[in-house]
Amino acid sequence: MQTVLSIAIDALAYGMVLFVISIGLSVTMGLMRVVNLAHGAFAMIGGYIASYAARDLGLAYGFAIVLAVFGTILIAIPIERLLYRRIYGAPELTQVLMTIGITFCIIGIANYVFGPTLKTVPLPPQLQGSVDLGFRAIATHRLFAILCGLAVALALWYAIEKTAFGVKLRASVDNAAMAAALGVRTEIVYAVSFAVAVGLAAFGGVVGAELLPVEPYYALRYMVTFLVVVSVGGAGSIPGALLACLLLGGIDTTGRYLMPEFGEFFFYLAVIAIICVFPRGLAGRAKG
Amino acid sequence: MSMTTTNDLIAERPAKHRFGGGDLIGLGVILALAVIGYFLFPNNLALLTRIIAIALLVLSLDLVTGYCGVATLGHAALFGAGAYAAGIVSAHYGINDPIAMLAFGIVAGAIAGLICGAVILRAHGLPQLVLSIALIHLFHEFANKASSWTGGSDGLSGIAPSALIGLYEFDLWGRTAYVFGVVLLVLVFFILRLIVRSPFGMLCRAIKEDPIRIRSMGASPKAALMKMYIISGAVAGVGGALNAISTQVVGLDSLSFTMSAESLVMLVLGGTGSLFGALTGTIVFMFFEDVVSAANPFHWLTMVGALLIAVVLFAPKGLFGTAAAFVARRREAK
Amino acid sequence: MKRTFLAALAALAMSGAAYADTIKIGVVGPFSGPFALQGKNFKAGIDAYMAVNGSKVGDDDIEIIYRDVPQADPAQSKALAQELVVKEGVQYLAGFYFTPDAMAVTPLLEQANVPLVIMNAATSAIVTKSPLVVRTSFTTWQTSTPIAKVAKDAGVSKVISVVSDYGPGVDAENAFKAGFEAAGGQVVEAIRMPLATNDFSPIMQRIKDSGAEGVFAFLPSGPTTLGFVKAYNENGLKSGGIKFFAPGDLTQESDLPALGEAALGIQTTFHYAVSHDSPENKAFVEAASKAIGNPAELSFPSIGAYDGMHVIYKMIEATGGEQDAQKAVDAVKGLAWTSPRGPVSIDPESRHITQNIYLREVAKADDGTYYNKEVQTFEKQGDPGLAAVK
Amino acid sequence: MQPIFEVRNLKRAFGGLAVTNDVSLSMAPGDRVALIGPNGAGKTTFVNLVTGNLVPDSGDVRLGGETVTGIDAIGRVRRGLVRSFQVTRLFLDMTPAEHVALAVLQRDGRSGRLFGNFLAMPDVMDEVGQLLGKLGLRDLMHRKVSEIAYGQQRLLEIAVALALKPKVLLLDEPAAGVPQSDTGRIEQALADLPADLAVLMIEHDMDLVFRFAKRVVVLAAGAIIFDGSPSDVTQDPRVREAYLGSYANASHAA
Repeated sequence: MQTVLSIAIDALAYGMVLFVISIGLSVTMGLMRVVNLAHGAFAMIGGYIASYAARDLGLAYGFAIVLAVFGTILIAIPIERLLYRRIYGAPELTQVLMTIGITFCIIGIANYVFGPTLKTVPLPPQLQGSVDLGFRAIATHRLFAILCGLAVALALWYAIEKTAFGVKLRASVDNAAMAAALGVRTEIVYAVSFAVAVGLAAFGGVVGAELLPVEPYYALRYMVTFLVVVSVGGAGSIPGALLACLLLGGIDTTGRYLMPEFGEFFFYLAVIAIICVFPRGLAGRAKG
Repeated sequence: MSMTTTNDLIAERPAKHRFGGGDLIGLGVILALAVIGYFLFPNNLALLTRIIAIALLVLSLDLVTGYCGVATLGHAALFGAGAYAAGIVSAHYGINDPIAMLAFGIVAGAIAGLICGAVILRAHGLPQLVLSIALIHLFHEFANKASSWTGGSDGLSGIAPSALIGLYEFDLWGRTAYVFGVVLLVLVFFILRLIVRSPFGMLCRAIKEDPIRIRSMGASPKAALMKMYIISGAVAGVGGALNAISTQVVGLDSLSFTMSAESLVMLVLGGTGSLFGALTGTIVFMFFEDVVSAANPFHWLTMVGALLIAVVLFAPKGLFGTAAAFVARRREAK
Repeated sequence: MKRTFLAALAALAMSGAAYADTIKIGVVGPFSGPFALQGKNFKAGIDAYMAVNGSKVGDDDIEIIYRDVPQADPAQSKALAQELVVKEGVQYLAGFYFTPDAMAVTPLLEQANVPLVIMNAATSAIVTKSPLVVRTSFTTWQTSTPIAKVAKDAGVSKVISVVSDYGPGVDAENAFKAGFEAAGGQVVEAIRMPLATNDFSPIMQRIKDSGAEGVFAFLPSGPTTLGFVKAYNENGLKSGGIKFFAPGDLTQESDLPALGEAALGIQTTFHYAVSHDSPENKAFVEAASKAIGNPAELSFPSIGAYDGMHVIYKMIEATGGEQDAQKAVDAVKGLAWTSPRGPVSIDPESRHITQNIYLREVAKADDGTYYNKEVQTFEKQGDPGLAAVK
Repeated sequence: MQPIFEVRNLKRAFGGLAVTNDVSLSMAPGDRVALIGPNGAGKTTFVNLVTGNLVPDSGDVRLGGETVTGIDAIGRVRRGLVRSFQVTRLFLDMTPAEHVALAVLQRDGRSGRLFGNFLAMPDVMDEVGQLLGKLGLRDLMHRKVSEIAYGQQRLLEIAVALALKPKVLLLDEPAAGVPQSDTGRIEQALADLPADLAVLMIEHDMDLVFRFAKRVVVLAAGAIIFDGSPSDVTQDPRVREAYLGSYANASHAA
């Protein structure tokens, strides 16, 4: 029983970290219909900024997060205007080519500027150490990541379902021409969504840095994981992504506990099984 | 009446359909490039051979992605299956005849194609992409696990192909491997040109556009796609076997996500849905990579990234696709 | 026609040796991509050697030509090696971070008349693939065997082995098991985990459940070691008194700033620590730090490269700049010298480097940085892996 | 005469709502039947049940005396039950010749052939030429479909269906969306359909129905409320009530 609980806690913590990092990708892929393979690169930029701010400048953790989010968005704005705008609505493979190209460039630049070593974001004393749950200990920053995940999920759900912007966004996604005719400035909606997605990536990059340390190859190393999580959840669905992260986190954690030597088999067979049962993802919408 | 009709129709055929014309030009271009390559880079034949092996993989990918519209980031599974099969029969069973190794590679590639097709064709779009990613990881992990057969991450060594048709040893200069590769590429290219123009090729193009319409014509899209996947596997198997024969070591990289993704990048770079596009993309990408990575082994990735971005901005249909469209426009304007 | 063409090419390749006074060395390694750091260390070691010993041997200028293989890719490695030999006319091949890449090159050596000096690739069997291979780095067997004795001496008799599931990981597991069981210990469980593991908590849970008193771990140096070591701390294994043993890949110097406090006290055995206290090493670290730019990036592949260059220089001296691979290799068999890592020699039989293996402990220096502090020396260690493979 | 096509007591409900409710219909070779009904009458569901894209809750579909209820859509096409689409579904990147050739080859079981080009197959080209010639598409046969007019695309739909040599042809609003100037060609094509072919046309345009059909079937609320001659249909009180009264006027106005 203790073991089961313990695995469940690990699964929850891992799943939530995945969620925080991947959810931005779900927004770009599901709502903006861009296969954004550069998502990991933005998460990495966020990580680098936070690491620089907290380690080299000695700024507070919270401040470093804010700086990372806005810094990454600032960097992403010209990229969106110059490059992404050209691929909205383009065939998927063209989007893949463009965003892989962007990722290569960012990796090369990161390697040049920051060097190939691992970078960490020093945690504030409050988040260091472990919390005793009675039956086991868990790292404090993991609890923090769980809370961040829940907060992000709630905030996004609220923004998309309950605000005027969410209405415009959903309208633009369903029918851009119609939304434009109704006076929605779709390019602004897209730009804002993109900024939100990038900001979420950066946020995830910082919060997840304890698990996925920042280094130049980060941008590609974890891309597959993000892509898998988002698609299994059903691109564009917040609850779907959350469910997928928890489910896959659970499968991964359980597999790695029970038979680590077949961990990869476990995970990817599960992915295949889920997609065969839910060909559009767990919360896939009929359209897509 | 009927005879004259037929003759009229054949006379009316547009130029691009004239039998053999395009094929001959295509084969001529490949052979010319092969000869130029041989004399221009006599010291670099291993690179050229590697380009040929990868070109076969990209051609194979074009069959399912370009002609049938299947999105896959796991196509190296077919290539790697061919490479490992050719390598294993040589390293473990002493079957060293290159032609026999090639045959094993083709069969293994086709079987891998059958398996991948059966899984990947169960979904569409993004989930399909993810299925292919899951598959390539399973293949990779399987090869890693079966290390007594595959050598695992240390690579499968001990592959010793004997002289080609008993006459030509595989030498340091890589000339035999290169000529072998060119012959294979020409053969495969010729066969694929026939296939993409055949009734079956036409059926696949139609499926890519509208699988539901094809069903209402009494054809099963799934069966056709499976068939194409097997053909594609055989082609990738040729590439894999060539790779195993010329390198004499097979590594896990030949079954990797990285190689799958790179082959897709090359295909899109050249232009999907055209065999020439696949070839163009492979040659341009690999040469570019070779040149920039030799010029600056530390920071060349940025240059490759810039190339990809530039292609999307200035040649959105891929290098060959955009060039072909440009020529077509010019011709129409005349 | 064919014959003359071949002869002409051969002459072209040879001419580099006979008449020109520039001797080229082709170095293949991961200079970009996920292992760029290791490639950078190759270059730093080579640059450092040439900075200290000059870029001339006798009258001959030495030129290094780098080629990049970002991830294990034998086909690319072979193509590049062939290009280096045939087109660039290199007399020596060196570098090679990954085993399959080195394996792919060995069939070329004899025909090309080129020795291969391996500066990293750590699978024992490579040296058996060609008599022209010399290795100046280490093998996983070599660095993982002594830690077994360390564990036993520390009073631990039940150990769980946890390794990444790939060639070197399996080597480490076998090496440790052989050593530990020979010393009278018991490996209660051997876990192999996928290379692409991000979250190690479930593994830590397994370690706890196994009832072992210590854990032996092997992961390739880089991002995953960070997660592993942190998980070891955060899941209460460290505080629970489960001792941590590993070969030095886990605590390579360039990862230590990131590992930080979490790594304190971890014991590893390895062939080289940047902190090694000797005049040779001081000179090396100074030169290599300058070459790499950021001293914090310095790590073990640099020493393999540095000593590899030493071997190549000796080979060039012995052959007088002529291209004669066998003579060159013969000249360094039994060669002994004092490397920055300590006294080393090339075993004439296996052509692998015999060296001291050090037990080190991660410690905090006065200036707040972390380093591997050498606490014990196992002298003149050969490669037990070769015997085990045979 | 033995019916070539029969539907017996076909039923299908969606969430308790009977969209096709106990429909029976029988057609003999050479029949020209028009199926009409107001929007929401269940025509689309009926077509999908007949073609095999939907599975009925109960009832049978029979083709040439054989029950095909358990056979999928592809199998039914191969047995001679062919449909055209209301909105053209053609392959925009391909030529009319390729469309028809594909259908011909598919019918003959040759569409899986890996070698040879249909352009070099005289028998295929003969048939392609004749079919396209009959429909006035000969001159366009090597143009891309995306470059030809909509009316011509509708004709091509009919050509593709005919190339499959059906026994029963379901035409789903063959003239929908075609400009007035082109409807003549389509009507001509319909009049020229093979005499032994059983044709079921789903149509809104009553003019076309009256000119084409020898028999009219009216579907309303999932059930057949009329099955008889065109001259009687306007007189039938149930039809008038359910449908025709308001609709005929609208149709004429358009």
